[in-house]
Amino acid sequence: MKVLLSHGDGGRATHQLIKEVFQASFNDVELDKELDAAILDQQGGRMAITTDTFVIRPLFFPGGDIGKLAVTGTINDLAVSGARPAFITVGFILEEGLELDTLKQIVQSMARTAEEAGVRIVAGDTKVVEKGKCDQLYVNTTGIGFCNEYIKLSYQHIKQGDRVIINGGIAEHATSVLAERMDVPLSSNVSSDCRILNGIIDQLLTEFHTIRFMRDPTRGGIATTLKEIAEHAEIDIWLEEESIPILPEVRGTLELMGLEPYYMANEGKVLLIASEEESERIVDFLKAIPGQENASVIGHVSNGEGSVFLKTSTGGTRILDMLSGEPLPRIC
Amino acid sequence: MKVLLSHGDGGRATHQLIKEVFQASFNDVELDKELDAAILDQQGGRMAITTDTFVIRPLFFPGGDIGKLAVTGTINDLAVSGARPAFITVGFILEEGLELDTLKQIVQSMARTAEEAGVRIVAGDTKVVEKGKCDQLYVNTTGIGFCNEYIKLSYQHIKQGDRVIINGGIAEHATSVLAERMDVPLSSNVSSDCRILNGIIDQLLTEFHTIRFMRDPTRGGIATTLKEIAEHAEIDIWLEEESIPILPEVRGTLELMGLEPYYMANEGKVLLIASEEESERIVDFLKAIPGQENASVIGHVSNGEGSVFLKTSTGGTRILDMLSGEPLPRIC
Amino acid sequence: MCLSMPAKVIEIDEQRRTAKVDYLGSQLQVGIELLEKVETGQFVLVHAGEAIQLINEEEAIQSIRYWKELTQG
Amino acid sequence: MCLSMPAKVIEIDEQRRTAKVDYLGSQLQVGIELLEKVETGQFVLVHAGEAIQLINEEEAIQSIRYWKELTQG
Amino acid sequence: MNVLAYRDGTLFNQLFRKFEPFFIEKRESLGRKFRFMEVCGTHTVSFSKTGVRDLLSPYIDLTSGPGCPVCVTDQADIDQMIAYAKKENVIITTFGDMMKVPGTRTNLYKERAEGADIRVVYSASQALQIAQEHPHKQVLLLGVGFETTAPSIALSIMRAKDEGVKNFFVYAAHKLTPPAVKSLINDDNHKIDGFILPGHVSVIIGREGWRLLEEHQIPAVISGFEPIDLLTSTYLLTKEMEQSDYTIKNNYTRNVKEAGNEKAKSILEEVFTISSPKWRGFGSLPFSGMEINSAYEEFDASKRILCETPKSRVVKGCRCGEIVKGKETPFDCKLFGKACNPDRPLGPCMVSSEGTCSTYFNYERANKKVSL
Amino acid sequence: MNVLAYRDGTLFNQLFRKFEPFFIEKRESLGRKFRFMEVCGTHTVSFSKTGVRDLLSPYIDLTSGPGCPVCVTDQADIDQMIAYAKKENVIITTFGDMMKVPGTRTNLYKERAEGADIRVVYSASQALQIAQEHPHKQVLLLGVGFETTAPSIALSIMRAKDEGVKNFFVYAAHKLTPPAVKSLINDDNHKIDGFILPGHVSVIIGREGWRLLEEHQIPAVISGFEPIDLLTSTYLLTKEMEQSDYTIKNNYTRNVKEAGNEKAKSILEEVFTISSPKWRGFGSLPFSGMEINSAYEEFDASKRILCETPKSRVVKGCRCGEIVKGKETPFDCKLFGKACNPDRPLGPCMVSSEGTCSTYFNYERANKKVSL
Ligand code: SF4
Ligand code: SF4
Ligand SMILES: [Mg+2]
Ligand SMILES: [Mg+2]
Ligand SMILES: [Mg+2]
Ligand SMILES: [Mg+2]
Ligand SMILES: [Mg+2]
Ligand SMILES: [Mg+2]
Ligand SMILES: [Mg+2]
Ligand SMILES: [Mg+2]
Ligand SMILES: [Mg+2]
Ligand SMILES: [Mg+2]
Repeated sequence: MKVLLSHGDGGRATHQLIKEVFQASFNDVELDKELDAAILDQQGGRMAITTDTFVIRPLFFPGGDIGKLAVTGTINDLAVSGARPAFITVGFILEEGLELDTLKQIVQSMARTAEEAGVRIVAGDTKVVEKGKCDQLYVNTTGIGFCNEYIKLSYQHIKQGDRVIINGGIAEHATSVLAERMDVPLSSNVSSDCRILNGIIDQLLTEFHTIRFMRDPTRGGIATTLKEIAEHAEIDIWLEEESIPILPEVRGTLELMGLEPYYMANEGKVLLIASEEESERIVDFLKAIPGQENASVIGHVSNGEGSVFLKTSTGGTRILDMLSGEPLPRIC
Repeated sequence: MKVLLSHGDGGRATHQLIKEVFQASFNDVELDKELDAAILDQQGGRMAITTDTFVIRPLFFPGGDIGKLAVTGTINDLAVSGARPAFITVGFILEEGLELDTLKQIVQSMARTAEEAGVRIVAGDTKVVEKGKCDQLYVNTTGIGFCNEYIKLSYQHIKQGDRVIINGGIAEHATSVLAERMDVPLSSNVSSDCRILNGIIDQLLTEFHTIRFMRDPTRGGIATTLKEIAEHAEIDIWLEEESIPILPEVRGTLELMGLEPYYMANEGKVLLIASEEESERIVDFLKAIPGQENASVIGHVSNGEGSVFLKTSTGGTRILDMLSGEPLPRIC
Repeated sequence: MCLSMPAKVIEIDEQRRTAKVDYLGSQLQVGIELLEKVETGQFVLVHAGEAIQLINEEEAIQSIRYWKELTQG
Repeated sequence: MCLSMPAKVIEIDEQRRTAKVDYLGSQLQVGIELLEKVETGQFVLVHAGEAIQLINEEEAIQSIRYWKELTQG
Repeated sequence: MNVLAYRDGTLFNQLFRKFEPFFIEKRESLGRKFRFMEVCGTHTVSFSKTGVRDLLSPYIDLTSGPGCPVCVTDQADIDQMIAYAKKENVIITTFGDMMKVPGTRTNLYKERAEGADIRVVYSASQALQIAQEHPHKQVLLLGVGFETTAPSIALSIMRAKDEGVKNFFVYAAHKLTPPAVKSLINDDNHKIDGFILPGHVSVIIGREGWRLLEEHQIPAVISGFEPIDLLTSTYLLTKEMEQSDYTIKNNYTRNVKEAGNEKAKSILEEVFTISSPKWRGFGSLPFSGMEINSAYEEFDASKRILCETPKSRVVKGCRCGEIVKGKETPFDCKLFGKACNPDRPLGPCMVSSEGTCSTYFNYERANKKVSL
Repeated sequence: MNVLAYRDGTLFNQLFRKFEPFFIEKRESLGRKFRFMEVCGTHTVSFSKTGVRDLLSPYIDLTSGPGCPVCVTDQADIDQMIAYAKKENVIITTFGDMMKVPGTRTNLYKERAEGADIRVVYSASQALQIAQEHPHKQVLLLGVGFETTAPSIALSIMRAKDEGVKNFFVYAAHKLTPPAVKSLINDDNHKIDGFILPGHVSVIIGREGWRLLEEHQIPAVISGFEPIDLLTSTYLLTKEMEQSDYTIKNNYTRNVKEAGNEKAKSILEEVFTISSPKWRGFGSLPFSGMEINSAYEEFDASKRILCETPKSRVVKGCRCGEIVKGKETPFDCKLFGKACNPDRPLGPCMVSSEGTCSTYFNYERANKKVSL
């Protein structure tokens, strides 16, 4: 069965869709009430709010799907902000003609991811647009979390000598979707790194006390994220090319298309800035967690004016900047 | 200047767009920080969360635009839930080629509406999709509000004899966008009723104490919303056709297209269910507010099983149901 | 089977054989090719974007008057 | 001006004159019409979706050996 | 002219109080309620939506007739139209009414979701305009409707010829109303005391268009659609039952002339030729339809756009065929409101907003106290 | 074969330690740094990206040459391609490199946002496939590139003819590299001590393709693109400066044969004919380009798709014309990094990822300590 415009008009068909697909999967008492807003009992604390819309193609990719990604992305944004994710809202835009089974799979994937993260999906919305006015399905997730009072992460805490840590190989998400997105007869066994990080980050923040700042290097890759950090914190960042973890097949795929791994999206990575003293222990701690074995110190902070430098394996130095324009396959 | 794909890739162009358009208009310290999540100091209380995505055409209509509508819709969802709206997040999907000026106008309209409502826009996201994969611009707004402890609105409080009240004429929003949406050479001077209701509702909840429940009859119109209420509350609702406020030109436009006003969207209306005793005073109170002069008691509640009946002006009775399928112009 | 509305002609485009008509305050562009002739101010019956008849206003008034009188008789 | 990668041929489709090649673990479908002949297991240089040369493996090994020896000399 | 005069609630109620004793008296003298048929689907909706049907129900059984164009369209025609929609390079233009009519396997609404280019139009001229805007596409207008709608479609065909448009086509499935009414009269099983004749069809064909009915000596009134039209037409029809001169009464003189709209009729003659198509429920009815004639053949989709002829089958259990003849009501259909409802209509009578099943579903459940 | 052998950091460092005294000695004996030109844009990027340029900078000034195909394309050609993109019913297929190249008024990226149907392809055969999938459209491939890229495009044209494809067209703006290098040598203002010749062009034309350079007795080495290739080629070139037999050295023997790829050369000959196009910076260079020949004329966009010729003008202040000739560096351009940056490129050298300005912007600002 396919999605029809009437599934989005707010009438009987919309109700049926909500009941059969969303309520059935998300299984939250607030959704069952079908009210204008979810009402959540006494909440308190410093509150974190984040929102992201997901317009990715393909909807399903090795290691995940848009549903998993949408929940993961928002949970990770809260987690790297030092917050414990609590609630998520979900806003779908569906293209007329989408297979309902596709939608169900995605919704179930969201539900699983949210459950795994211990987060409730408390409100949702669905709109259907005419065929050709959407690329199958877009989804917005907005997340709300609460912060422990004693944890304060900030650009301002970053100091000369601090270390830059990443919890594993870069560019895996972008690489896993590359072939289909660029319509190239390419295949590799690269799986997306799409993964919720709130559990790990919660442990890190409990265990270590000199984590200055965190970011998840999604769109734009580690280059863009570190450049943003360097600019905001008004420091320089120096990376060692050889210590940046990257799978050979990720490197291979990207070289074939003329693309640079530093600018490619990650969906289960966190960049941590921490004190030199704690940095090695943080890496060891991470390495002991399954799936985080490639964690590594990849660089350090120096006083500066917002530049990111990369020391190459031949001993040269080059600059990294923010992504400029969507990465396109190149011949030269 | 037009929106390009690079405005949505998370790189330099995205940053520029965020700075020049969003930060400039929304003007919130949390947005300026460009963090993964907004961090809001100590919040407390029962929390209300709602999300809605807006995919309307045309973007600009008499009485509003998609930006005003998106903020209004979410504020009203919180308000009818008995919550004071506090924070809003904004998630844009832009079509490659959209005029940047169009975007700016819409963003400014959102900012104005939020300011008028006393609500902060604290987080945002922008994606750009290829030309033809969106209809100019879609926007999700997610709202967070807090409820007074003593106000509890619920289906369960609705009782036999309660009155149904509306704060003005119906179907005005749908009618204002009809001609363009249906591509019909039709014109009328109907303005959308698009209007934030949190102020009015706040006054009502302070002033009156027998308001059982509220809903804003958006998509699907008053018929769908009242049918939802009747079903959830397991009561019947009886409406008097002659007391339902409707502008003649709204009626005329809809008759020309063969459409029924009861199923058409409103964007500045609230359906209140209140005790018989307070109902007339509520209406008088509303009528004294500029723009709410057409408020009226339009029906009452009886024990029942979830039906909505309409007593016609000729004395007959008919049923109202949920909207079934998008309203289309008809010849028969 | 044939939803039609009585609307007042407010503007005529002889060139394109269309007219702007008003029904309860909303205006619609309709074809007038099915009418022998029509003038602004007259009422026409509109169906599917075409004026299908010039309304006999005299008859409209007379009829309603007839029924009104009947109630008094 | 001409981004090219050395990749190993792992499968040949003689019909369509294409081959599947492997570069560092990722596979790409490329044309082989510009080559006189090629066998699986050989290395080819890939540019813009075409294999533009059969790589001389012997030379590849020799060259690097030459430079290695030089460092010891 | 005050459009709303014929909706005036006060006058309506005064008239009803005036007529009610007469209705009671006639019912008592006849020993049963009268049974009138409203031929026209718009009448069916109006009687229900205004509540007049409910109000008259103690005295009069109002039966719905074959006056919903979508409902009487033969299943084969529906399937054929859907088949055209599946063709590449074809844009289907249609009045909104057709979108959800169930074909044997699918409907236009679902085909659009599958990618068919289907546009809902409000007028035939809009369809012609779409053709002019897309010269590389074949633009096909689904020509469904009775005498009221056919002239505007004929006009669009003439205009297409005038302007040399080569990519505009009409699938002409237009029907004529009087032959269907005649066929009902000839059916002895029918117990219809009188007909409420369709006002807007009459606008085109005139009072004289119904002359063939006069010989059968059955009371009939041409009616408008406002509450007062409906009430007074019912009253006149009841009076006719008592004493009739067996002429068709015109209770819609403001719009219906003796000869109808002569210009419209001549345009129909210019473009169409009379045919004997199949109707749902009725089968083939002689001289009951309009085909595009040879002078305009180049605009005839069935002649100019090649398309396979799909296999057609009516949904098992659907009573639409009997309902359009007024022999059964939706409440006689086992599927009504259960397997068949406006969200998942099984027959055309449930999908068209003026289909009898749809109307009864939307408006009459309250009165029958049927919980569905 | 181990692809990564030529990237081995340890070997690289051992070699560098080995060569460094020699570089120092030669610089001292010459009394200045040597000035080499890397002809190829991919070399330009590789020297920067790997940091080898930075490492060699105390001894060697590496100048970038005319080896970015997008950069040397004449402004008139760029504008013409964009003009094609604006035509209705045309699908432009292009390698990603062309998307943001600034025309006089707009670029392909912006035209796509305006609604032009422009598809980035990875290979010429993908473009041909798009043509086959859209028989009603004219599919135009932007044929930009040197000897390396041209054969695959020639192949696609031959295949289109074979398979009777009627809607595939190529805008052929291919260039030959040796004539540009020759023109630089003939220029007396040039102080180039040696050339690092493009490895992948040489794959096609062979070592013999550079014979015309030998008579000028300027040291030249054909090089690969990995760090060890770059380092050893520079070393060999330095050695050549000392004592040369004036033959072109081949330091890329794993890929480059004496005669190149003879099959590719014959395919080029089959489809193209030598022409003398205009280059950015150079003006017209004799026998420096390839046009579709008369046997394949039906696939020549410039002959078969009518299109106005737009007015062209180079951005005021842009030094690309001098930069592609190696006469200036990006740091000589007043717009570099200010009005002109990768987000808003004013000249082609800033937009192509292997354009000299883009490369210097992305990789070299760190070393020049330029804050932009
Ligand atoms: S209820 Fe449905 S199935 Fe039954 S007659 Fe009506 S349309 Fe047919
Ligand atoms: S920096 Fe820009 S303007 Fe200057 S030469 Fe390079 S491309 Fe041209
Ligand atoms: Mg609401
Ligand atoms: Mg976010
Ligand atoms: Mg995110
Ligand atoms: Mg909603
Ligand atoms: Mg729409
Ligand atoms: Mg983030
Ligand atoms: Mg909501
Ligand atoms: Mg809402
Ligand atoms: Mg975001
Ligand atoms: Mg995309």
